[in-house]
Amino acid sequence: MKNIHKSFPGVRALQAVDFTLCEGEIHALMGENGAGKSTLIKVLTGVYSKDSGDIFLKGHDKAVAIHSPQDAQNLGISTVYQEITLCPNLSVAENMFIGRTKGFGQNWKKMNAEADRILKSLDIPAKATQQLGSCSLAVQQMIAIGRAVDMDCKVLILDEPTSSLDEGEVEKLFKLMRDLKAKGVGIIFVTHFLDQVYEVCDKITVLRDGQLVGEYEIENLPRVQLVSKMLGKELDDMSDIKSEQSTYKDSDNNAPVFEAAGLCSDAGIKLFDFYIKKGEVNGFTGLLGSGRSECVRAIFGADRITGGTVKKNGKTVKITKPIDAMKNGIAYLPEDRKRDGIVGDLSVRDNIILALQVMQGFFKPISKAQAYKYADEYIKLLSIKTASADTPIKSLSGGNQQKVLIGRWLLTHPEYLILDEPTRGIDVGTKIDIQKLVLKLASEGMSVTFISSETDEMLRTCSRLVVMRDRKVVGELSGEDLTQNKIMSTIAGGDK
Amino acid sequence: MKDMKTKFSVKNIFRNQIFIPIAAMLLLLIFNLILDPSFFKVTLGYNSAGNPVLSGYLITILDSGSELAILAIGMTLVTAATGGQDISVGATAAIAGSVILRVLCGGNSRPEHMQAPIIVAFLVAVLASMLCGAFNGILVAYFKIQPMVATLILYTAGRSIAAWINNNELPVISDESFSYFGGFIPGICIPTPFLIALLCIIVTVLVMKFTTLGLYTQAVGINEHSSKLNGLNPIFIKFITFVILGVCVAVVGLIKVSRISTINYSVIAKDIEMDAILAVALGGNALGGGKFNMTASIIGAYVIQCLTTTLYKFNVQSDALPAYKAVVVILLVVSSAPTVRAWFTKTWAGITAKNVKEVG
Amino acid sequence: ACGNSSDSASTDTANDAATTDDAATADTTATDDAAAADDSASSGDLIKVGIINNDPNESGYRTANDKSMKEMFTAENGYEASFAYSLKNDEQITAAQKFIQDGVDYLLLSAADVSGWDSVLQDVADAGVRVILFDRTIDADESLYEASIVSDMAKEGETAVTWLKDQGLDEYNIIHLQGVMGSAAQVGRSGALDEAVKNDGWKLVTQQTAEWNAEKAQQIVQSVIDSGEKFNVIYAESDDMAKGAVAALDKANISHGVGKDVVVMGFDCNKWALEELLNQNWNYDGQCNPFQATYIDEVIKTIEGGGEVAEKTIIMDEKGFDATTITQDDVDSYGI
Amino acid sequence: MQKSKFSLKNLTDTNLLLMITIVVFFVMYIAAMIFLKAGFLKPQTFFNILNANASLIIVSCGMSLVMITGGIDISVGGVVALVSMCCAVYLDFHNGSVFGAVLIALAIGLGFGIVQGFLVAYLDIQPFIVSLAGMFFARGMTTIVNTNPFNVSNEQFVAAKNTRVIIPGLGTMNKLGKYVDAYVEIGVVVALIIVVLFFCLLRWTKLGRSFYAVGGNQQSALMLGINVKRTKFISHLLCSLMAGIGGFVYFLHVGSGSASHAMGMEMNAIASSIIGGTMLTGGVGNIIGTFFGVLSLSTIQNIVSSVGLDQAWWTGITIAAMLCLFLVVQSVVIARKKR
Ligand SMILES: Nc1ncnc2c1ncn2[C@@H]1O[C@H](COP(=O)(O)OP(=O)(O)OP(=O)(O)O)[C@@H](O)[C@H]1O
Ligand SMILES: Nc1ncnc2c1ncn2[C@@H]1O[C@H](COP(=O)(O)OP(=O)(O)OP(=O)(O)O)[C@@H](O)[C@H]1O
Ligand SMILES: [Mg+2]
Ligand SMILES: [Mg+2]
Repeated sequence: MKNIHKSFPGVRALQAVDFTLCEGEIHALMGENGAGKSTLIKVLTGVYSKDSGDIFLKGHDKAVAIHSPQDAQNLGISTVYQEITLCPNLSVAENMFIGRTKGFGQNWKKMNAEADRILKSLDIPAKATQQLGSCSLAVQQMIAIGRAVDMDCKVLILDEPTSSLDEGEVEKLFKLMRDLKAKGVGIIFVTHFLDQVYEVCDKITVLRDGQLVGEYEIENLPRVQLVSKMLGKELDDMSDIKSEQSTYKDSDNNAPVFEAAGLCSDAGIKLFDFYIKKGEVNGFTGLLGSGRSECVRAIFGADRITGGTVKKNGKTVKITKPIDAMKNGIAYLPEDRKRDGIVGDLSVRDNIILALQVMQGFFKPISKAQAYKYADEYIKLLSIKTASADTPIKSLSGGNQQKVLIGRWLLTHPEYLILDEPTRGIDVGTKIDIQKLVLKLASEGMSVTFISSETDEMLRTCSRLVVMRDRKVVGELSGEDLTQNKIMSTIAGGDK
Repeated sequence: MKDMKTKFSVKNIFRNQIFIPIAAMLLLLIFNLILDPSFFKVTLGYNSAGNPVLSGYLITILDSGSELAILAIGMTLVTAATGGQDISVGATAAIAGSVILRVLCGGNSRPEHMQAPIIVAFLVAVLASMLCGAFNGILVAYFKIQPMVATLILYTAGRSIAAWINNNELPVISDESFSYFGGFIPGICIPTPFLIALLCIIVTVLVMKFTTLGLYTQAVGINEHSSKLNGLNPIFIKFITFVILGVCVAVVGLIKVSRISTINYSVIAKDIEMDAILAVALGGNALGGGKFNMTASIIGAYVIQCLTTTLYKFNVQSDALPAYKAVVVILLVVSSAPTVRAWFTKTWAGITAKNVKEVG
Repeated sequence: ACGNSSDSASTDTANDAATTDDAATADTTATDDAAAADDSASSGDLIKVGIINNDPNESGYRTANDKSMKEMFTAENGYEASFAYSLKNDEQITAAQKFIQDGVDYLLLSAADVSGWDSVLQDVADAGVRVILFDRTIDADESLYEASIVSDMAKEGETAVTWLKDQGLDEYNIIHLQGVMGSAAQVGRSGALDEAVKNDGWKLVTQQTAEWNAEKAQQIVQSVIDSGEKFNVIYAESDDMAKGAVAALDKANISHGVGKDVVVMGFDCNKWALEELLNQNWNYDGQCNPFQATYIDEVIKTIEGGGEVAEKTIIMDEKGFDATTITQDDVDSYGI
Repeated sequence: MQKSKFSLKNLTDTNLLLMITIVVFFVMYIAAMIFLKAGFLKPQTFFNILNANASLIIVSCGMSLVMITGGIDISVGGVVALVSMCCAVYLDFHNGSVFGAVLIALAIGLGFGIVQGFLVAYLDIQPFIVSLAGMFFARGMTTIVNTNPFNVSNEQFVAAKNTRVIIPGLGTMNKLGKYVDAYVEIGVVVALIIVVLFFCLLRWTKLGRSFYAVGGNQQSALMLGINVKRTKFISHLLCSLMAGIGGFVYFLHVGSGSASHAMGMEMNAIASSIIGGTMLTGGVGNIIGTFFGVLSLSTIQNIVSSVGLDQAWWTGITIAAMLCLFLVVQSVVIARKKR
């Protein structure tokens, strides 16, 4: 790709970007949120039309014209996009094959058999005839990958495929990638996990603010440098965080702010007890689908509560709807940003004030001037990258959307903040910012629940971990016990 | 440099949603101006009751477009919150009108005097059509039936219900004061329907300003899940938009029956739902819900009336009129379609760039 | 024996059920017919009539018409009546098919459209059902029905136009408001006027269909007023439309009625319209007699008695009323 | 029965809705046979439902297709009226042939399809507005072509119109003791062929599946490599084409041209599709369901007219009430399944 330009109204997403991918290499595309990685990929696959620039492909002497994903597929480029882009109303098998096979007729038998073969080879727990919408997020992601790999492709593009996968599945994916590499397939890999980059990649291209920073061999670019290249500045050491964390001293005479007893919801979570103290950061950990999200959703009243009580400062409060929880000072950042978080077409400003507005009530609208003030405040505080406060939130990059949502909840000045996977799909710099923010908030007296798939992160921020398995709370770790091994063994059920 | 600036502002105007209906309106007016300037003549005369009244095509547009404008308000809200449209408004207007006559006549189809004050009759009608709205709202919000289908029920039954309310009689009100709502109030030379529409618009503006209805409906329309997690109650908000539309419908019912002091169940407010939806769309609002611009919808309503009046003026056969209307509508929406506009802006940019080059 | 090929092609589950249903139906057909015969005998020899009418809330005329039919075809008078209402021709045709299957003895029909009836009536004849048309004629062979008791819309038009001619106005600038195009009433009433316009050099300021709709009529007349064109006659093919037109006139302070600027003509003789005549606000109202029920009854009685119907087409007796001569008695006896 | 209950959760939305429709239709029809007797026991009643609704079936097939793709087309009623008027004028005033009339019908359908499809698919204009304009245009054009309704007397046409497909063995005795054969019109045959074709199209072809994909999630379908624009275009094209064919079948059934033909047919088509389990939001639907949807809707109407309600308003109210009941049941079942 040469000299690619792309701009959206108000944003120059890509400026003069060059990118080269060789046969049989795994090439990482790195950059902070909103750097333009996804945009570059979408230009390459014809989802967006480029403003200028050319794309060259081996075996074609002229620049190739790619106007639609279909063209890209025909040229042997197969892609897994950042947000899962499958059709929820079709069956798993259809999702794997639609749009990429030749011919007029649809042979269900053959297709299902083929799909079952792929599912089996990738160990995906789904049936070919199942409706896709009934699969979990991770399974859908694996299906998308399965589809992309099965294509007889020369170029494979993976845009943050690992953000909703657990470690075992990531390993599977890596093995797959190495196999393909051996077959001479060029792979573009986008992720925010530095470990993963160093595990599989050969080369790294770094983007910043829509501009090319450079292309590097993996050996020549140590982690610290990569990060500074991405951010354009040196990153403070992560050890900072740890030292800050130690400021929290758990004293037993501290009564819990919030307490739940025998809580359960119709989403299928078993009865559980829970408490959190003032200024404490705790976390839920467990494998994918172990019910971490369901726990916090129950506390927030997001699912229908079927039993149990919640106490605030020792007094029982009735929480059946989110608004009850909000009025009691609870804030909840959901894990599925696109579905549960953002209100796509509304401006950043409206998205920031939404929760506060709802709490204030129907007859007390926040004035426009006030709304701008709030918006500007949080855009600055969280350094949100947006053209203006009036930009629709859906045109922000994923990471920046997440920050807007955090801003939304901070604006309500909650006593208890629940963050469900706040760092998913977020670049290293921001991740650390968020972790720091969490600790800062905690030190100011806010209670925080922090959920993340990355154990490192949890260890860094949390002072107490609740371990879950099969939608049950199976253990609680704190203090000395907070080590990687201990967590793993508790999750695996080794202890009990 | 100066060129750049103008270009930028031109672009901005193009991008503004409200530009579409205003441009359409201007085009229609210019068309009329060229073909026959008498279109703009407004005269002050006296009606048969000796009251001063304004008349002329423009006044006719304001007068007859009022019902549509009032409906457009409610329809915009319903569209925004539910991503669907209410096709029962015509039938519900028949119900409202029937209720008004029923209360006024008290069961006797040709009373000497009105049996109840008009305001009472109107309030009962408001209640009735709010009930109809609530019925639609429950089906849509609670049972999650798609709006167009849910409202198909009242669309089918509405006119029958209207007939049933008055036991199939066609009551006639001979009292002068009842005709004020569809005509002129003594001493005021502006058609009352327009005044009523104005009142509705003012109320809407106030509601928009002093409540968060706008934000809530948009949020619910765009993303129901996240609205819910932000403490909103999507079911209630969808429901309430239908009830609000119900109020608008009752007002329309009043104007309609007042215009002719009687009712005809099968033709009163016939096909008005399609025009109301068209008004919302001509205002550049997405019929799939989400963001809306109320002003644009209201202007859209008057655009439609302007078009109808223009066509009548040129003596187009009234049953062939839809064909011409269709052509104009298609031209309007095509020229405001994003892809077409993008193309226009591009060529426009090309032209100006070329000009700049030539000059420089 | 499963004649419905659609079912066998459709789904597996549906197939079995369909087959058994149809088979069952075929088996029971014979016994059922016998049962049906028993039925009619046991219910005291009521004559089964299926009445297809237009929607009664279409207009005052229709309401009166429907009411009179309901009053006539009751069990006391020896009838068992089923009603079907629609303003749509195809729904009416479907209703007719249904009545055939229900085994009515007589089909009474007031068709929405003049066209499209011949093949259905053929079916009706095949089934041994007799047809009597009321109110509106249709475009079909005379042999297909027993009798037709209708208003002569053309004559109504002629009466009205003759009256208009007799007024001896200096010039005739007419706004012509038509009913739904193609309905018998519209065709008849427009025909007479068109003829006169052609022969007498009258001027049609505008000729539009307002589809029996007062509101539309109001808009059309409003548009003419706004254009400033001169007119002195409003020929509205129904009272409703005349009312709408008058509303527009009132707004613009154009006087109307006896001795005033504009002559207002309507049809149907609604009571309220005749009152307008009495108050000299309108000038003329043509009658359209909705009370065909007694005539129909007579025809049926004749046929049942084995007699021959003397006249196939019975034209309703109808008048036209002039505002200068109308009396309260007229209003009471002819108003509907 | 038990098996279906057991697998309720595994059924796709499409199949579940289809099942409800079929069950409700049979329950309703059998109930009518038991309680109303009268005509419902005669097979011809059923065939009359088919005869009267052949065009609606065809039009609804097209409508379902568009709805599955996530669009809507409310111009179909207008197109049907325009087709019958144009064919009538052509046959009677220009002494045309039936074959020519068929061509006219197809051409009108194609014309509407191409224009509407282009506007919706390639210019991204909302389908509701496009087809609303289409409806206005078709209705207006119909009266421009010819204002007054009239019967077609063209002999060739009348022969075609009176052609009946006799169904042996299901006839009944009439009042006069004469045996009358049960029959369907050729329109019904056309309709059944189209139902089968559409079923195959949607089920067994790539194109058919891409309609579902586009309706399910347009953005995703695009990224899965489906030509979304073309798919949408084809769906609208086919829908209007069906309106054209349906128009001719309608014309064949009534044998006349009139501006008031097929008034409100679009609503009936939409209602039938919905009753048959097609979702207005796209991605879910089934042609067999649509077929039964049409039958259910007209059976409801037939039942209402058979019950012999004495006041005109009951007709509208009862039909609406039954529609309401149906929709609520559907919605409750779907909601329970989701749980
Ligand atoms: N459809 C769009 N409309 C307007 N602006 C957009 C659109 N898509 C992306 N952008 C803008 O382009 C820029 C690059 O976004 P992109 O999604 O490529 O970032 P990214 O590098 O993939 O970030 P992330 O790691 O968060 O996914 C962002 O500033 C974003 O706001
Ligand atoms: N074994 C399973 N089979 C099928 N579905 C499951 C299984 N486990 C969990 N799920 C579903 O997956 C969803 C995941 O639950 P939840 O989001 O609470 O888990 P989590 O621990 O937060 O996982 P994640 O890492 O995906 O956020 C639940 O809605 C549940 O219905
Ligand atoms: Mg990205
Ligand atoms: Mg989770």
